Amino acid sequence: MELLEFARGPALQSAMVIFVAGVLWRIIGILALPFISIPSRARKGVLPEGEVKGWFEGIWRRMWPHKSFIRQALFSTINGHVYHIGLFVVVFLFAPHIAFIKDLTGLSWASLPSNLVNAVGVVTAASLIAALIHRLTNPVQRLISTFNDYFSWFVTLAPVLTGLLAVSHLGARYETLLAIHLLSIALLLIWFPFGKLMHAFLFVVSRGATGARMKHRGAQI
Amino acid sequence: MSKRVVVDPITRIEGHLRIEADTNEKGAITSAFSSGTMVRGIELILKGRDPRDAWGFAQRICGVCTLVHGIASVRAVENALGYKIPPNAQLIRNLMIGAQYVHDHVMHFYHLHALDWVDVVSALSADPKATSALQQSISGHAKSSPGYFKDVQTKVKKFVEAGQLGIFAQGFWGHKEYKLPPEANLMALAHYLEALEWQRNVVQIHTIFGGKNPHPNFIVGGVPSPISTDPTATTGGSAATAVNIVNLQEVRNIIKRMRKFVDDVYVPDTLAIASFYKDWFKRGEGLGNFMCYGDFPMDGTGDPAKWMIPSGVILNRDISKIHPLDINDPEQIQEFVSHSWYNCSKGKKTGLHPYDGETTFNYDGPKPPFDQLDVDKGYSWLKAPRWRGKPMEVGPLARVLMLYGKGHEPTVELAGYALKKLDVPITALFSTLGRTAARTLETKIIGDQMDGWLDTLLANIKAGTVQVHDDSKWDPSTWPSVAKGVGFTEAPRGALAHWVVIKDGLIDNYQAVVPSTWNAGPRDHNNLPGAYEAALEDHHTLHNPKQPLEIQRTIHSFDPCIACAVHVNDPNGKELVKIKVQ
Amino acid sequence: MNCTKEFTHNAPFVHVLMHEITVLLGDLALNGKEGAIDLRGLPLLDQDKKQLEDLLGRGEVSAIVNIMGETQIWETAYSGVWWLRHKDTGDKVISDQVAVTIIPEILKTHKSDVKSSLERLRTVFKTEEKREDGNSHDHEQLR
Amino acid sequence: MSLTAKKADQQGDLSDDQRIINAMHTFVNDFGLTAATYMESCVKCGLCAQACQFYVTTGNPKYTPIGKIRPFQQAYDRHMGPFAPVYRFFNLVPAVTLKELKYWQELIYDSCTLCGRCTLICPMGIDIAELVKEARHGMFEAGLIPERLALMDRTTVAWGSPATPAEDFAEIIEEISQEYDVPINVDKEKANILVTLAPAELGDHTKAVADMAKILNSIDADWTLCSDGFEASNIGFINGDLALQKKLTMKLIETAQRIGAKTLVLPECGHAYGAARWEAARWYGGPVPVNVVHMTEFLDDLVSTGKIKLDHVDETASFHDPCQLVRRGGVTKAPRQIMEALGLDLIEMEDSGSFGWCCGGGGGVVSNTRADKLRHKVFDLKKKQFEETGAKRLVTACGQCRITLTMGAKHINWNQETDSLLELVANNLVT
Amino acid sequence: MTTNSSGKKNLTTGRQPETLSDMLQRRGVSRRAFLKYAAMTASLMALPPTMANVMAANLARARRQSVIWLSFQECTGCTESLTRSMRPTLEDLIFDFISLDYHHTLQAVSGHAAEEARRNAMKENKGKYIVIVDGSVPIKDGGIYSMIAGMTNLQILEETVNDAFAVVAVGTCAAYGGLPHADPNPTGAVPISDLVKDKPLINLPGCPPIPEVMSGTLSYVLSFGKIPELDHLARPLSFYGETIHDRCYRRPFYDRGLFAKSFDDEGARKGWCLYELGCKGPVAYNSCATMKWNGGVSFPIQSGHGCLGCSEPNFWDMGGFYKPLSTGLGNMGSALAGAAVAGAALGGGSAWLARKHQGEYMKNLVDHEKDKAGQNSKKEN
Repeated sequence: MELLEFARGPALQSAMVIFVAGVLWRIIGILALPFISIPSRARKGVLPEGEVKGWFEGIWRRMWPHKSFIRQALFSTINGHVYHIGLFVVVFLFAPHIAFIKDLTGLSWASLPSNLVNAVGVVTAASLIAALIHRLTNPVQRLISTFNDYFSWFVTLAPVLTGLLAVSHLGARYETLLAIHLLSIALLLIWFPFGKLMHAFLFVVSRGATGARMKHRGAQI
Repeated sequence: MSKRVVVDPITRIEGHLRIEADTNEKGAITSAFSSGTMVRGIELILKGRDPRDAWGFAQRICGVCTLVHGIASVRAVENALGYKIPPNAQLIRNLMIGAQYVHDHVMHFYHLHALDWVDVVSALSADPKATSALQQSISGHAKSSPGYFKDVQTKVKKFVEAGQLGIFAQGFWGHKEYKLPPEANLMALAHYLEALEWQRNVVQIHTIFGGKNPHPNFIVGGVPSPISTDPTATTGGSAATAVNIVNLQEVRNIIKRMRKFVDDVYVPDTLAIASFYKDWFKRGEGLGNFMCYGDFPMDGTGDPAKWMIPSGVILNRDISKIHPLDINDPEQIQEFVSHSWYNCSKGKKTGLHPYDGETTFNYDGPKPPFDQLDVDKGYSWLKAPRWRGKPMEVGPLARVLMLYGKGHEPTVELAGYALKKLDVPITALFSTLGRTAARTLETKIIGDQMDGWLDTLLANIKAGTVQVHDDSKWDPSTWPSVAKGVGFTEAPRGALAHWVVIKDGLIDNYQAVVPSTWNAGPRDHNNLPGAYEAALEDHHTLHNPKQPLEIQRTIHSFDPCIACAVHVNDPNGKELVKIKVQ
Repeated sequence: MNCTKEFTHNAPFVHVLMHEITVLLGDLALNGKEGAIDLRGLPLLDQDKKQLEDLLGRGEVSAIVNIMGETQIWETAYSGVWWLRHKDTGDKVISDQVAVTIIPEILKTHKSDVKSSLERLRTVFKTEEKREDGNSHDHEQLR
Repeated sequence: MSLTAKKADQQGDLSDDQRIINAMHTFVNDFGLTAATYMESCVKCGLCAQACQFYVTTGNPKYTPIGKIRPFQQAYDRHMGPFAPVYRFFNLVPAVTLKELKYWQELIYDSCTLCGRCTLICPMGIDIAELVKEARHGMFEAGLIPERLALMDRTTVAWGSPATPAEDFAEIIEEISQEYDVPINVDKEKANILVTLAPAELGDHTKAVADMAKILNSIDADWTLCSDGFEASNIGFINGDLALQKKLTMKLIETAQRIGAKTLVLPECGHAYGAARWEAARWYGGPVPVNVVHMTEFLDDLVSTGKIKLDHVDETASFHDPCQLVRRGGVTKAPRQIMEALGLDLIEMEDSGSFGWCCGGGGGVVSNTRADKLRHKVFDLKKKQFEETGAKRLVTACGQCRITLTMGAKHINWNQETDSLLELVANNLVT
Repeated sequence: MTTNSSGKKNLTTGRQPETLSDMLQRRGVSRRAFLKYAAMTASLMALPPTMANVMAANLARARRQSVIWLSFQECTGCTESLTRSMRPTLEDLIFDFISLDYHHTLQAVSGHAAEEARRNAMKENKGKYIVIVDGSVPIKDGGIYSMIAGMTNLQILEETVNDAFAVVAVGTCAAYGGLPHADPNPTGAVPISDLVKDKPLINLPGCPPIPEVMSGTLSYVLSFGKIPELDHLARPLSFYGETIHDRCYRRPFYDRGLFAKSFDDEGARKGWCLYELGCKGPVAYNSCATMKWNGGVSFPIQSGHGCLGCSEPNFWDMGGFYKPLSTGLGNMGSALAGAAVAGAALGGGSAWLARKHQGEYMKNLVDHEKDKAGQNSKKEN
């Protein structure tokens, strides 16, 4: 139980503190850089709000590859969607997680049946493992991957796996598993601001900025 | 030549109590000192916690009273937050408190107090037939055959003959002060065992509403026992919660059984036993000052007119005049530490109201192991609470006197019947045995109310009102940044109140002034004794200082609950003073 | 018995239990080895238990033992398979067992009990002889 | 990764340190909010490789687009990112070395046409092409670009054009005018339309100049060429020479302003469009005061407003989409509308429009002769896609593309001409 | 039976105590009763049903076990709980199976005589008696926070445990320190396991423990003369082997994602899972869900309040009764606000630095361009 207390207490608290501070540090560190804009005349018909629209179109459009790329991007896209949606379901639609968020923020919403979430968790874990295998076997990904990529993968998979073990009581006593699960989340939170997981926030800007730029030119987003 | 008699541990009580008494050459007690010897610091532990959790901690002040501190705690928080709890919750709480009264008093009488009056060894020589006759003469209790008493006698006999006396070992059996005939002893012994069986059933009321006993669950804002609305509840389906039609019927049955035992066994036994000890109606009076906070509200604690037990103070035995009481008035209720193992920054002679209370450990007693306390210094972990500077007795006697004084009909009637049956005047109540008798009377008075509460609850449910908890103020963000409240109740042992100060959603200060602190507290700055001490100083002569049965009787008549009585508070959050052990 | 049809609707747990009982009964038939299943230790719902009880049915023998509350014993429709239901003094079921045996242990009279009842019988016999008024509730003592 | 690179070119006699300093200074200066976010949000999915012809045709993962900017990324992390002070202090991200910059020269110049196909596939929306272009700024300042490009750069600095000195301009135009028998306006004091040219149009594609004049004359437009502002191609834009880019751009704008032109027509050139249509505002400091249009847009306008009429060609054709014009410029419909007006039966290639493959010569690659081998490989892809359409004509709207495609065909003895849309229009003009 | 308490020769000395079998037979208790009792206890302790016969035979041969019950920093809830035991009952225990030789709340005598009873039992059952402890032991400041008969709890414990056969710590206070041990532990309360190292120790935590867990464990020790199989916290596995959550009848609702959101909503009335209301069932190892309380009437979760986790160490400090298990401990509002401010400041700072560098680089670049222009012009010359 002491491990669980450590996990629920100091570990999670310091992780949250690091997470919040780190995320803000990184986001503000980026957003406070000068905004370099080239004030060219927009393509005719693209109103000022068109660029804003482009921003959102960019965010939305890149959820799925363009037709020309589907064949090459199929695995990455489907697998990516599987674990992203899986993570979303597991993180945000599992009752204990909602309770955690409610405790932290006061916000709550309906949950999914635990059994369903568990099943999604298994699929998510499998999908993440597939992603790793792909990363290791695909020459391109292997070449461009760094510690950041592998470690981010690890800290993402770890809470899923430990969470699955915890709910199914496999391997150790529940409180130990829960503690390990919480510690793995703490690790995730600590790593989050410093690794590539920040794309969870930054995609809004990167997709949006390109969307706006392309919209401005009347080009394909 | 004065001789110090030390009784430690006082057994058959809750907690750790030590009595030291100075006796003269005739064995008469000249002065007595009551010392609580255990402290846990629960109020320190409560500081900085969620006030909604407080009941759980406070409740563990005592496992015998088990729910009273939980009740006082949730009421204190509700008072601070301006709660008005749903009527059903009030009724369920009443039922639980009522069950606690009946359970606690009966157990006290048979398991904690009876062996002061009942000689187990004498019971072995009783005639079962005569015992049966005795039983049949005092009530219509079913278990009254000679065969039944013969069985009990055999059981105890074999037990004794087997050579291991267990809880009866070293008893003062045969002491001159045991005056019951063998048959009465045997009857009481049989009831000792019956009461054990019976009480298991009574506590099931707590189990149904609170999930378990000891330490049933409570909740700020009502009770945590939603009333099942699922039709499958009656078949025990998985959707059933504990409070359903089947279990409410069981509550009804339990009330019936418990009242029957009180009527057929407890009340007749008390009167029968008391009739052999009438000299104990003349000693052990003590202070003559009595105090009640009041309880059993029908709609929250707001309207005193609706409390079944009134609040007030009786001074110098004058039950014709009941003084009004305001427990929030700093002039009225104060705690003193002159003879306690605490320090006070305003000087050890200053008394403080619980809201302003300030206490730090300051043990100046002898280093253990020791034989005797130094009663000129501190000698107890209890403090000495006073009402307008006067020591007070609280408990069943105070309540019965208050009800009697206010002309509460069932009380006047029942008390009249008992006094007449015993052929003693009303003043006989101011005594050791009077205290015990008052407890019996009160058990019946409260037990008789319970059917009515259940009826109302069932009527509410039938009318579609099933709410038992108000969660409108559950979220701490709805609370004011600072809130103060007091929650009080009449615990079986007497007036109990918890004070709470909530700051930014957390407990800033928590205080409990409990019945046994009033009764068992040490002397104050004016050297005025507490209720135990005063009672022991009233006409007690020890026949055998090594067998201080007389002390046991009077102390037990108060039904001590020492774990409750000892608490420590430190509202300023100061470092605890390092204690120097001599 | 046409249990097979019912099995298809039953909770898998009951099915497993029936299989277990079959194995135990086989052991008893072949090796004379006794066995028992404590149903309390299994996560059975009340319905499951009822279902098992119905499936096993009632046989020719049943008995009630009155000690520390009632104990109901019956042989199921399958000889050698007994159901033991212990209740406490409050008439609550506190244990359900399926015993696979020739005769449940609790029904047998123990030698030492025979001895002591013999002694008591002799005492009573003597008491009867001694008794003068013939008006007594001494039979109570014999409980 | 081992940095065994081909020999890299270098310019000037800067010290090694100074090269690095120059590169870093320039890199750092390019990072605003948007570029920084791009740097931060890559998830290393590797999909960009799938969109890049250099990877697709070679299978060599080093051509993965996002990997081409590693020194740029490193400069960002070490100097500009939110954790830069920490990275610097603990040296968690080492400083970029000259060796690395040299290694990356090939990746940034030889194997990237700035076509922006990777930008379109990136699930994070990272504009990789833009980042490569920005990375070239630092490489240029460090004097670390392919020598062929550097040569052109120097020429342009000296002449104002990579191929034609301004003083020869009027003479050359005169020759063209005579050769094709078309009156060509040069150096009119005032004109409504300022027409500009690409280098090839004063060399291999002189017919384009005549065709353009023919069309403009047919609608009686008030137009002119200017000998001090004719060069629309912008080698600075490609090489990363910001100073040159600015100079060339400002020259066009100043010329247009001087003659009071309302419209500046760009030739059939892709990067000219990128430089003058989109990036000019950066140097001018706001929306440029003339309407900058690509020749294709200009023609489309004439066709759609009925100002010119065209004969029908009635042949099958496929269109090669110039990246800077279509994918990066948004001019997708215009060439197709013109082809329709020409009565061409357009058969699209498998990847067309914004998703079309680059000719392989954009971004200066066609001029960078040392990249020829790679470029030819890439050309196969285009050839295959075109052949699959079964179309007779291969049409495009960019002189550079046309050169690349023609050279590619020649290299493998493939008998396929590449037509200019402008020439097709001019040839079929109903007068 | 002697009436003289000072006389050392009471009935316990000089005779061999008879076996339970002899004693019960003389009382007319049949062997069937033994068997039934054994069957129930075996069932309670999840022993194989066939063990009932062995247990019955062992019990018959046993003698009444001497038990010394020490009460320290406690609330008497554990004793109260023991009196609620339904099978075996307290009466069964104290009359038939054990000899409760010292127990403050139940024993007849007070004072010196009480202490004498304890010392006698220790002498007569040297090495054989069981010590049951409820309550924690305060060790701060010389132990003056809890004293009995002028001795500290520690002194009494040491004296009593020395010749014991085994020690049973009942209740969470004795097992883990419990309420007195809760933060900030003002009296330095420690669990028995911190003080008793060289004796077999059984922890029976719970606040209080389930009565049948106490009586059942005693029966086991009595039947088999050894302590039952324990988990890593010295709890009998048969009672503490599984979490309440695993055996909770509300578990199916958890699995289906049906949760009560407040204590009196529709879900609460339908008996849905209380996880979100702070139930600690998933980390509480105890038998509440299967054995239930007070004769199987109900248990906390059935009645509608979440489990407090009272059989677990430090359950008082597990973050609040109403905080779901998945939440963090403690209020992090201010810490997170601080973190946000710090993060924003760091982010702003790094961006400011970056901009500053950019400015400097720009200046350098301009200078450099000038140099370059110089060089170029030189070259041209």
